[in-house]
Amino acid sequence: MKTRLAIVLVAAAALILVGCGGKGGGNTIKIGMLFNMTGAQASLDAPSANGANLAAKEINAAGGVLGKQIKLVSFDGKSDAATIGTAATQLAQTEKVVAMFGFSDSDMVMAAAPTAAKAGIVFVTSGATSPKLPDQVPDYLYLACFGDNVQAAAGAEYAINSLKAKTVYLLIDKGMEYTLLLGKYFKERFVEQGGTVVLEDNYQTGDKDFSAQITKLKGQKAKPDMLYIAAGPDDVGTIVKQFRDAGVKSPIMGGDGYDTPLLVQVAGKGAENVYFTTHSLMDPKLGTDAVKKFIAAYQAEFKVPPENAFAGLGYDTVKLLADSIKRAGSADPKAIRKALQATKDLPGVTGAITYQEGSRIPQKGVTVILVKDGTFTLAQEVVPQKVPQP
Amino acid sequence: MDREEGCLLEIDDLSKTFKGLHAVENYHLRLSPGEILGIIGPNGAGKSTVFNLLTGHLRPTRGSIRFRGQDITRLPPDRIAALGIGRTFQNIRLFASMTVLENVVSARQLKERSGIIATLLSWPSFHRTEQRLASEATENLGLFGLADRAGKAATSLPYGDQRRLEIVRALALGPTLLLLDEPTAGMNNQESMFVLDLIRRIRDQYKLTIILVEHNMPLVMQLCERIQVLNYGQIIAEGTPEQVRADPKVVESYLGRAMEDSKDAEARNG
Amino acid sequence: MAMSTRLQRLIPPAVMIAALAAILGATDLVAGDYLQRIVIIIGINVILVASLNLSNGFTGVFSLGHVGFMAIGAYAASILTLPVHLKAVNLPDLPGWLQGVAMPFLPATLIAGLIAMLVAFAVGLSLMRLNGAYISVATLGFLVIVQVVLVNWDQFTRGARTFAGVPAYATIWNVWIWAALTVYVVWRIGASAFGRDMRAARDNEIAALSLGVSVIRSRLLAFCMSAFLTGVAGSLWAHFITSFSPKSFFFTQAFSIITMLVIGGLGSVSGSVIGVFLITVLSELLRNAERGFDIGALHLPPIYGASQILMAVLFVLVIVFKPAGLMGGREIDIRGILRRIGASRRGKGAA
Amino acid sequence: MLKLETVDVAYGHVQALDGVSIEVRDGELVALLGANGAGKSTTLMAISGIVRPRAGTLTYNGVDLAKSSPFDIVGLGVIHCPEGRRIFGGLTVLENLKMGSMRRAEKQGVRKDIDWVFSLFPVLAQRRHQSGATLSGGEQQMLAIGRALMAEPRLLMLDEPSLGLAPLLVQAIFKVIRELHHRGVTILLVEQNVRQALAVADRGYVLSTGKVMLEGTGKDLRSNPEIEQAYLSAAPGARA
Amino acid sequence: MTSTELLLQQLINAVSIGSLYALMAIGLAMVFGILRLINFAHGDLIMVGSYVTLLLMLLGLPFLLAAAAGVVASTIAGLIMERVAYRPLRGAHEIAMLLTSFSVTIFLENLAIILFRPTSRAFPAPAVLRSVIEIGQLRVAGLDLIAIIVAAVLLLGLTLFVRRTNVGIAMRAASQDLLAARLMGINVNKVIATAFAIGSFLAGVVGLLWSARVGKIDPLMGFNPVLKAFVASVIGGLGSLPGAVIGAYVLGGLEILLQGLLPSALTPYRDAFVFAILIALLLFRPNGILGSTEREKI
Repeated sequence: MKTRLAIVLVAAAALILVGCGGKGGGNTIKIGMLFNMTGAQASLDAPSANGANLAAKEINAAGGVLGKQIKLVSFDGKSDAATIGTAATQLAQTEKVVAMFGFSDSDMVMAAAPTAAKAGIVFVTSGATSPKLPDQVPDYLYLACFGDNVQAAAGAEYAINSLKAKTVYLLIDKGMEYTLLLGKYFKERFVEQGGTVVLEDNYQTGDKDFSAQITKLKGQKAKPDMLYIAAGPDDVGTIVKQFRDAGVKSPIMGGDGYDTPLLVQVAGKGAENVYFTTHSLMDPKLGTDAVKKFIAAYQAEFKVPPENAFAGLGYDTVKLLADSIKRAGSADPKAIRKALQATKDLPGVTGAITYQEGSRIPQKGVTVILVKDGTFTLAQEVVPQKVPQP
Repeated sequence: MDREEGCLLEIDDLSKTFKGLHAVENYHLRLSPGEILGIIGPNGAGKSTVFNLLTGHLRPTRGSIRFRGQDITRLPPDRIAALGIGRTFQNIRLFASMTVLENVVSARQLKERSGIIATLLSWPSFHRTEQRLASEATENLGLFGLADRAGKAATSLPYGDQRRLEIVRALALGPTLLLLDEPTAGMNNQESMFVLDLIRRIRDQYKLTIILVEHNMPLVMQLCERIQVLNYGQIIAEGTPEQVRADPKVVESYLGRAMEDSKDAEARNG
Repeated sequence: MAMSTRLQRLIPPAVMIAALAAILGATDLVAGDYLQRIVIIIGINVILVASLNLSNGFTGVFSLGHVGFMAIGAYAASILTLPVHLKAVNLPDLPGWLQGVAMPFLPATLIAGLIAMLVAFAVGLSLMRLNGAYISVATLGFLVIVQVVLVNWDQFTRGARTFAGVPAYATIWNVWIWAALTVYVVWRIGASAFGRDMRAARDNEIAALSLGVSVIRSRLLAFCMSAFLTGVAGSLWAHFITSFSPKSFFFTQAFSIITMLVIGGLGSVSGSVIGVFLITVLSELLRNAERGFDIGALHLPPIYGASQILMAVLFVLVIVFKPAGLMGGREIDIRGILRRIGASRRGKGAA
Repeated sequence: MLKLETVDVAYGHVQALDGVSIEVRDGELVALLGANGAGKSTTLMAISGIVRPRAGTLTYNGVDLAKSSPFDIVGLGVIHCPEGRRIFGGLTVLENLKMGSMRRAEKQGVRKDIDWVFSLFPVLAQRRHQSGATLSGGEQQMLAIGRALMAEPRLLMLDEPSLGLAPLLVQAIFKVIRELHHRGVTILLVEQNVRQALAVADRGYVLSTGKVMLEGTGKDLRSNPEIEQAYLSAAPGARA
Repeated sequence: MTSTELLLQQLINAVSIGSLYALMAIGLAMVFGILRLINFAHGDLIMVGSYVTLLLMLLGLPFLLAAAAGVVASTIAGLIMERVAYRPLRGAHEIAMLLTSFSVTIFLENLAIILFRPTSRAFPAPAVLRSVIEIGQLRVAGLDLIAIIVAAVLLLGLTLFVRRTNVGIAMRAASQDLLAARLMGINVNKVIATAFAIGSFLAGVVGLLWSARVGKIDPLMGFNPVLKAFVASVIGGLGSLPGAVIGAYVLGGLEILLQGLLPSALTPYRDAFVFAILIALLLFRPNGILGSTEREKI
């Protein structure tokens, strides 16, 4: 019994030591980074973390910000809200970071951002695209990416105007806020423009077999002009592959979840005639110079091409924060927030970022990509005419 | 079937079929208060099945069981126990995580316990009840010479003591009818004789009616006023020990040459 | 004499409450948010694990689905406490009579617990008839069903979307009052006729039935009480985290609670507390350590996932070497410890 | 042949065997007697390698059994026919017998032994394709013994072969035991049925609470007053 | 598409997915039968095999060779799992073993995250596996047919193995009475290792079929299949091999049926229905379809 008690006491003491062991940095600026490196969310977040680390490395190699090196202080969120909340508290209180960023999922953002706000520092989410997020954490929560309403509207307008689609089959992943919103906003804008939804079906994140959905679609009398499938990056390839294998040839459209090499790798020829809306054309040959540079640097650093769109978003988020600090002229959180809000036309690999007065969702153009001969090609740059209310 | 007045237990036409196999067939019984009945028969003759039907652990395929005039044929085991039928088991079934005392208390508390509110608030009435339960249980244990083991883990007792504890526990339920399933299995003769004596004592002290399943012939013969012999699920003989012992069917199917053997042995030893 | 035994009975709880209050007071006043968070998490986990013990430990009904009750408690309480203006935005399809409700924390928590209990009663009526691994499977099924319903019942839960804006009502104090209450209740039940029924049914169902113990009823009692407390913990958790979605209440959470329970020792109330404390503190330590650190010139890179791996290995080691958990179903004898302390003090005084 | 010297076995804190020394010589039939919980079954379990002794030596023809696995011990011809029959209910009678001969390579001998077992227990031959679970208690006990015989035992350990059997069947079983003994199989017999056991045994040991209390020839033990008092006197005869 | 074709299509879907569940469930059932262990980590063997196959393919090995190596890797992983994690637990309570298997799962998944990164990787199956056969309006994926055939062959082989060979009979014997099996000189370690090897081998095969079907793999890929296999083996009766197979096809059929028949508003509740049916089944047949109805002997 006594030894047990002793173990507990020693453990507690060690905890306090480690917990309070934050080193005050004279010559570094500490930015808190929160991603889920393990657990169910890891496949979305890990590329973002890579991108962010790459950006920090580049910034530091170029002399840092305000003459200081940037240090990304990072915890694993473990895809668990309680852990994330604790980690955010550590970042704010123990590590005394000047800003925080991370996460690709609004749940996870919401577990961390209020803590940051309470401590008076901004939280920039690199990949959570819910346009409702900023309302939920006033003043301190920023998106580095466009809202889902924007890209869904862009997709719907492109479908009606360029693809001349009048009827659509809608398949939505019911397990993610991202896909739910995407589907909802697309439907809203598509119907608004006179289109019809012939059949709406759904699946759960991680489902591997879509034969029942496919059979149901094929049992439909009226064949839809196109398919809109709201899916996350881990599922898109599989879904497209299985629909194509079953002989569904109509155009398939989706959101930035499709922006992953897995789409072509998994679906192969099936990926032809797939359209999706995303931040920019991430192609080592056809992309902008910034994109080409990013892809090359990423490949060099991590020995793989960027896994999905989130890699670029993580990269841009760090660049965005660094830029704000530079413009603020100090690492004071208040000044950083002010500078961040004033960001205008900051170029990034996922498009230029501008925050309008009073809005914490950036204005970004939407890129529509078409998969052709196994590569992503630019179909159109769209600025939607009307965006559904968040 | 006619109903008899003053009968404690009336069983008519009781049958149980397992996958077409007749485990018990057309079993019947009239039991008067205070009686000690023995059921004997070869293994697999259906003795334990009768017990299990009687205590609700098995549902009969056919037939009826009335206990003190009430139909208990399809009642669940806990309800039957609450009506006053206690039993022990062929293989010992003590509560392994409990002490000897707790094992007995867990049976006693059926009749007397504190409500959930009193328990949660730790009212004085709760502690009074607990103390009374404990002292009554200790008393029960004393009767069987187990009082000094009250605080020990039940399963740490020697085998014979465990068997006795099971009987104490069944008694603590306060039953009218007690079913004992091979109470002396695995005991040597000294221990068996102790149990024999005990069964007589508790019968008198608690005004019990007892049904006994046993393989220990001398014990059954000495203890029981009436014996039923089962074979292949059917009653093949019924009567006083002397009648049963003399029944040629019984000798042939069950006792076999055992009696002769024992005579041989006596002859040899003598 | 009677008076003095009564008093004696009161000493251990009184000492414990005083000690707990002192620790909490110190944490509240002195410690930073980080430590306070850990203390709150430990408190909530104590409720979860101790109440799970009531079902899984006392009755042997090994439920894998208790996180479902936690989810029910979290959602029910949050719907009740969500401020009216947020309800209009976040839950526009809520029935009218709920739209205008924004309850204080305590009644919302109690109602949430009761709802969890009612659900437990409804599913328990049939589930409690099963045994062994099958009951684990069926409760796992229950968890999946809860999960599916939460994801699809948009009107009340916002579906898979984040349920946000829950007021941060949970404090060290209300969490630990509930935790102390839970431990007390579980301990009282364990030492009563109800607890003996439960253990009897666990140890030997057939014998218990033959002694008039209604096995299903006593299991159901444990299951329902346990569900109530788990629902309460869900409410506390929700008002601590303040935003969540159905996936917060799934297997990962289920396994973590069960791990604490088993490491502490099934059937031991003090074991539950010890298990929670050890695992929470240890995983916190490992989580900090896996980020990598420098020892002198040696630089260890971060290895995310290492903490989970170490916890898994530790768990297997405990099961192999201490199969019954650290407490092995026994309890810490507080009265005995107090007596010993008293004796040693007296001894010293005499010397 | 088999020799146990001051063997201690414990389950957790409970000492099951306390300095037990036993010897079984080639061709002997030795009875191990004692009340339930005296350590009889534990002794057999220790010999067949299921439980490990804490102290003492266990040798069989010079081989250290304490260091051998149950698998190896069966290979030595030491076969343990466990209490409660424990036949494989889902396997047919024939498959059960085959399981007894798992460690034997020669098919010829196995086939011969199956015939031999069927001749010992003709009822098994009739039911050879029936599953074990459908047999009656007595038939199951015959199958259990038959299965053990299939392993070509040089030392056969029988644990309570008569337990729970009607008197008629007990006699049948003991007849087989006697027959095996005549064939030269060395037998270590654990029995509750003291009278019957001592009637067939060359020698016997009486265990009590994990210790050997008495030992001697079957005849000596039968006439020993302590045994007489403990097992035989008060209740003559037919304990089944 | 006519309704007959629709029905036929759904039937093929059901049989094909049921076949994969069956191959998984068999592995679970075999181990459970002997050890009373519900091996949740069985799913991670799928992951191990698939990753090994992928890595070898990236190194330039032809698919068949890489696949064979993957299956072997699954088998070895299963054997190691048994030796390191489960053998020290022999005779422990079934709940303790179940929880241990959860730990093994956590261990393997996080190890894979560290070694292979958490992100999904494409699994480039050869064209044969991706072919589609058209019969009238009916389109049958080559993979579906292959899955059905492979499952049929393996199940038949397994049946012969447990019925005819000595090791197979010994396996059944050990699953009925482990102690008696040891006393008869059955090498229990060998039998258990064989059960693990066979189960893991089948898991490796499922891994290939599964990965080829899905087209990509990730460290957590084993979770869903094992959950489904687990449900299947419970439906059939835990520990019963034929039961596991029947349960798997019932489950596959049920899923496809519900997805196809339920009105759109209810399809998201499909899994809830599946589990509700499972619970209902357990109430009427507490030990599954083929599990014995016998209660504990009193």
